[in-house]
Amino acid sequence: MKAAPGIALAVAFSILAAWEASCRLIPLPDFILPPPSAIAVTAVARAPLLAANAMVTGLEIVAGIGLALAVAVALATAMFASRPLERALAPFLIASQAVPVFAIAPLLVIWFGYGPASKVVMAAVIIFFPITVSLLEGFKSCDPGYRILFRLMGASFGRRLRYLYWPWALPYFFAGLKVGVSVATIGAVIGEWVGSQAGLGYLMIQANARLQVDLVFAAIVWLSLMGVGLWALVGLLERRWVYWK
Amino acid sequence: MKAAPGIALAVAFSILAAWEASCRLIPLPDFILPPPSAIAVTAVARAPLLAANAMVTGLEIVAGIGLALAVAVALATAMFASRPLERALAPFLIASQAVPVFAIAPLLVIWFGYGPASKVVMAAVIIFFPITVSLLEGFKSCDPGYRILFRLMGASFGRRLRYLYWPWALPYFFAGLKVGVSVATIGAVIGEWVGSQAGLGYLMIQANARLQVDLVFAAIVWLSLMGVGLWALVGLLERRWVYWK
Amino acid sequence: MLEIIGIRHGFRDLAVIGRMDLRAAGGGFTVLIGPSGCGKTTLFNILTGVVPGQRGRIVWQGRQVEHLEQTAAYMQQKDLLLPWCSLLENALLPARMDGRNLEEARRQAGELFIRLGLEGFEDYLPAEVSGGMRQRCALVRTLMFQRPLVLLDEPLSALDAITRRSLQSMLLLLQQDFAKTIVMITHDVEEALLLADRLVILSRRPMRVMETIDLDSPKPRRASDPELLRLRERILDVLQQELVL
Amino acid sequence: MLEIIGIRHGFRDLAVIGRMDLRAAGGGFTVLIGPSGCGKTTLFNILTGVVPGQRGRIVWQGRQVEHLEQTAAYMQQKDLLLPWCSLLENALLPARMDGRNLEEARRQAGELFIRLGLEGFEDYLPAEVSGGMRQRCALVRTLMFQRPLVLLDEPLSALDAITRRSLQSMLLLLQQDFAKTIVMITHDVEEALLLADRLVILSRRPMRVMETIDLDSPKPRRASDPELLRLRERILDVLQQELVL
Amino acid sequence: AGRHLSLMLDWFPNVDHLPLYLARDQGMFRAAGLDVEILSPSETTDGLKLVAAGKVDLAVSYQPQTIMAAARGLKVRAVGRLVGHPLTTILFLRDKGIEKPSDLDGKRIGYTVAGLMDVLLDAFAKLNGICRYRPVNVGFAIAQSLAAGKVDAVMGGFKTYETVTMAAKGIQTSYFELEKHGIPDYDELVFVSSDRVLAQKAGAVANFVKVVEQAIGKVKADPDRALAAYFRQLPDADRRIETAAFRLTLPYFAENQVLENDRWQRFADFARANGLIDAGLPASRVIWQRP
Ligand SMILES: Nc1ncnc2c1ncn2[C@@H]1O[C@H](COP(=O)(O)OP(=O)(O)OP(=O)(O)O)[C@@H](O)[C@H]1O
Ligand SMILES: Nc1ncnc2c1ncn2[C@@H]1O[C@H](COP(=O)(O)OP(=O)(O)OP(=O)(O)O)[C@@H](O)[C@H]1O
Ligand SMILES: [Mg+2]
Ligand SMILES: [Mg+2]
Repeated sequence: MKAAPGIALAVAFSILAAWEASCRLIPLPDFILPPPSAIAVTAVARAPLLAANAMVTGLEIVAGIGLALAVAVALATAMFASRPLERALAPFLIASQAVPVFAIAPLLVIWFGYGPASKVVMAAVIIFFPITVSLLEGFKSCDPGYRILFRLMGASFGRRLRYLYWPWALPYFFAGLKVGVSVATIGAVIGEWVGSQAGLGYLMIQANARLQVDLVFAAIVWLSLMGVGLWALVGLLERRWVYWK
Repeated sequence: MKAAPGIALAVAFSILAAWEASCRLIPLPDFILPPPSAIAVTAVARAPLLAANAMVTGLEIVAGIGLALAVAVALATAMFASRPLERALAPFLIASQAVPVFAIAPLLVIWFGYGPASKVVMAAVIIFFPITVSLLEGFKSCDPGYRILFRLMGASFGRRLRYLYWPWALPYFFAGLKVGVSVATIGAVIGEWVGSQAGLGYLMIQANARLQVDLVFAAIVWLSLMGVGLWALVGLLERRWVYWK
Repeated sequence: MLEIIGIRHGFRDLAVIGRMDLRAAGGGFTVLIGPSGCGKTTLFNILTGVVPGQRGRIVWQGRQVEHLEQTAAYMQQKDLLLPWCSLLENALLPARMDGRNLEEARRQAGELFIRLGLEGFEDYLPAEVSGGMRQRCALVRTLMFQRPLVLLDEPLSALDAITRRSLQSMLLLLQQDFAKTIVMITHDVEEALLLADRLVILSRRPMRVMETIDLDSPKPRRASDPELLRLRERILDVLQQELVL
Repeated sequence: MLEIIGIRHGFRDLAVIGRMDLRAAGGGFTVLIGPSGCGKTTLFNILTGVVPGQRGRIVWQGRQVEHLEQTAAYMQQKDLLLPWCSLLENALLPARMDGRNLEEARRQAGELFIRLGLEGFEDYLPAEVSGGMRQRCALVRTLMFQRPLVLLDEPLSALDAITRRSLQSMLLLLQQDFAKTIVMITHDVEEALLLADRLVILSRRPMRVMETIDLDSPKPRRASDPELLRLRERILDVLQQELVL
Repeated sequence: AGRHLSLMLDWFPNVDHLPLYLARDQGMFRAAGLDVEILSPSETTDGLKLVAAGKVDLAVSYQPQTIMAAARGLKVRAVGRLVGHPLTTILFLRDKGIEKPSDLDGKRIGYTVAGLMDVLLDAFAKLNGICRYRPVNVGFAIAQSLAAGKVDAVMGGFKTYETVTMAAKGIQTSYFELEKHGIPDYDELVFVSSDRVLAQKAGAVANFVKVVEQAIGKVKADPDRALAAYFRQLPDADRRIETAAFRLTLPYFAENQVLENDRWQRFADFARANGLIDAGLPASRVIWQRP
């Protein structure tokens, strides 16, 4: 029943082939959807430009993930510690996901200036949410048997968290983190709309306005690769940390 | 140790109070961040306008969630069934999260027209991801003891899925769904930037261009309320479906 | 007939089973008894293919087989009841997985529930019943497998003396009326003597067969039978020596 | 001394404990024996506050208390070992939760591991050891609690006869040398007779005390003692009648 | 360092802003005792908001949006101008048989910025006898929606920019200019400041406007040198497209820095009549009278 790993290549190849074919057969202008071959050529040909901007965005992403992690862990813990607090904060957290960047861009500028801070914050706002929700659900899903055990041991909340809830919620945490690092890329790009001078998002906006759509998609390819890389890294961490599964 | 539910009110109140105060004390003009009181007034005063547009966006959100659910469940199942398939598809799914809307807006419009379809698709693209990832992680986290039991019973994959993996992954699914319905609001709004004649996203763009910032934020409040409502609904469903926890 | 020839197994650097031969007559009741942690469960896991990579041979009805996954009903040491299914639904699982006629299965399960003292608890969730009731439910489920060979890993360990007796007679009925081949692990020497056609005493890790005792006296037997009492002392002595060594 | 006065309990429409009185002498060894599913575990859960909403009174050392959460060490029927902690770490949990000196606790746990035949398995995960070994580890953990009262719910049910005997003597040592008050649930009548100062026979659900037997003969006792053999028959008869009724 | 002025653009830097980069390249700001910091926004209204909030000293904006902002009570004032006529047009594909505005009757017409362009479109339609048309919000996708035939024309494309980018992709376009079809002439790109800034830095702002005037003069006098200076300042810019766009933009750079009250009032009245703003607005409230 086990499928050969050839499936992987076959699927990836057929997706790309279908795309390439549809670009060539249907008269779809290349500034609407460039064929993957053209994107690949641009992604390589403009590598120095892309790499320089990817560096900027990459740093924003990493910092954004760091900030998001700190906020998410703190929030999920606090909300798990107190159900009323959860009820009070949840609407604000959900609201934070409904705010489009243009509405608060001037605010970000006022608070964080034009430096990388505003981009990092914007990325973090997008990343922290799936992590917080997943971690909280993980905490809450803990087996009552174990909760009782820790209560009987007279464990303080901090110790319960460290020895019981945290390891219990780890698989949930990683599910959230995987979503988080995947949307981190778009988070940083959106952040770069808040007045920046560099980065893949900045590059994309400019290229799009000039109808250099192949460059837009090449930037997306670079971004995607960064996302996939982060995902793989998280997968690696997961296998190391959740060693008992 | 149990915190009084008063905490909920206290926290919510203090967040709003701090916001209101900062708007009044620090010279933060209302066209950058209106005080909550002003937003509330507008949200109520312009209720008919907001409601009419919220209806449009609401339908897009619901349809988007429906589409996302169908795609997410199918994808997570397929990827769980075949590890090579997972490896092949994962990069494309992650890539789908790195694509900014302006890059594919023209494509969406060409494929789905200027009707609601393109907004539904756009919302679904954003929503399906956390659901897929969480569900897949849930499937994979299933206790090996139970897997063995089902293997010994000679259960077909479909039956294992239905009787074992699906209920096992339900808490993960709901974690993903909670993230999904929360970002659904921004998904629909982003979809409406792709070109629309109505909806809260359209209203926001329009109001922002006219510098009616209070209306922008009132629309955000309505959106947030929709998000919170969906969240509460999912919570309700969760308590009913995950009845054994 | 089940023959096990030269089975060996180790985990990491721990030799668990060191060359083991065993024959269990078709339609017979074979009981394995041995020190805690010696490798009994591991043996069953190898037989059913749960632990892969066996060395040695398994022969069922004269034909060498890879494992007994499709031949044996296996009651594991942990109850492994699905927490989201009622006791009755748990018991019906093997029938559902086979796509068997559910009416018939329901009748059969109903009878077993009465015999095992579970009547009235059909709709309870596993978390709502006692440890002994969970174990009985797991036994019902195993009996619902409809396989010629039944492997039982300490099926009655959580039951009181009286309930245990009545289930012992039920197991005898199963063997005699339905001509099942039963291999059972137990810690209770008296139970072993009451049920076994062949009693196999196992050594400490690395596990080997220390002694095989064939019991021909007719069943049901009485625990106060002086012959059995004498055998009991001898077996305890053998085990004692093995553990003190 | 532990006194239980007029405890009653029911789940939904199922009366589980119907007015129960019980006295366990300080420093004494009280053994509860009763049919499977009669309510023994529920009684322990009420005593420790795991099942809330008790009616009746609990008196410890002459003072009425809400529950014994902070007074009793409680070994539950399920082993509840943390899957991510090695056996040793699991055993050290109570010490960690108390913030006790770990050096001392490590020494103590090491000794217990040797006594219970777990030496060499300190670094194994619970999933990597046998059912009996898990149970022994849970017993070690309970003994690490350092509480004057010890509640044991079938602590030796998964162990072979010989290991069981050696652990029985260990329990006696615990009672005598450390002056612990022990209340234990068991299914094994012989075990009850070997250990008990007071043996309490419980009825079917709704559970009441059917008979209390005080045993004054000195310990260690021999199972072949004719007095004990006679008592054993009587107890079995009582239980038999209770179950047949 | 001279007097510091922060300036937020309306969009990412492009040839519309060429005089500013020329001035910077030639050290004209420094010579006038100014230290100008140029910032890009995330969205076209950011500059107005931040200027009104006192967070930047100057912003590049559009006359219609400046009027809308002032009407909403933002304390903004136009201090100078960069482009003195509308660049916004109704853009369409050349070979689709559209010759005069009335040919758009019954067609689908896209627009870009909801809240502004849809209103202009509506006014344009009324003025030019386009009785029936289907408005479609096309957002970012001007070229794509035209090329894919999803709309027949788009309100909002710049005659100096989209025409060029589309030509670079081999798509020939034509357009109707707004000011030639009944919509009051206006200044496309203006410099905006706020009362608060003007109260403190009136001199510096006045100097800034003077430098802009000189820079535009230099651009017109020697376009090639100006373009070279621009590419020196923005080495990443796309030379082919920006050069072509520059050729088209050159005639539209403001002749002088006089903000005509009557012209502004005419547009303000037009805005009022068409619902862009809710109440009448005296132009004098928006225009800064240079000391
Ligand atoms: N996954 C594993 N990894 C490493 N060691 C294992 C694993 N599973 C079992 N073992 C080891 O194999 C030995 C035998 O375990 P097994 O469960 O077969 O014992 P058992 O005879 O069933 O004991 P019990 O009567 O206590 O259930 C134990 O020492 C255990 O530590
Ligand atoms: N959460 C619950 N909801 C409903 N009924 C429950 C719940 N917990 C226990 N019961 C019922 O209470 C009764 C007694 O259960 P309990 O676990 O106390 O039995 P026990 O004496 O420990 O049995 P065993 O020896 O089998 O462990 C059972 O009939 C069970 O169905
Ligand atoms: Mg075992
Ligand atoms: Mg129990």
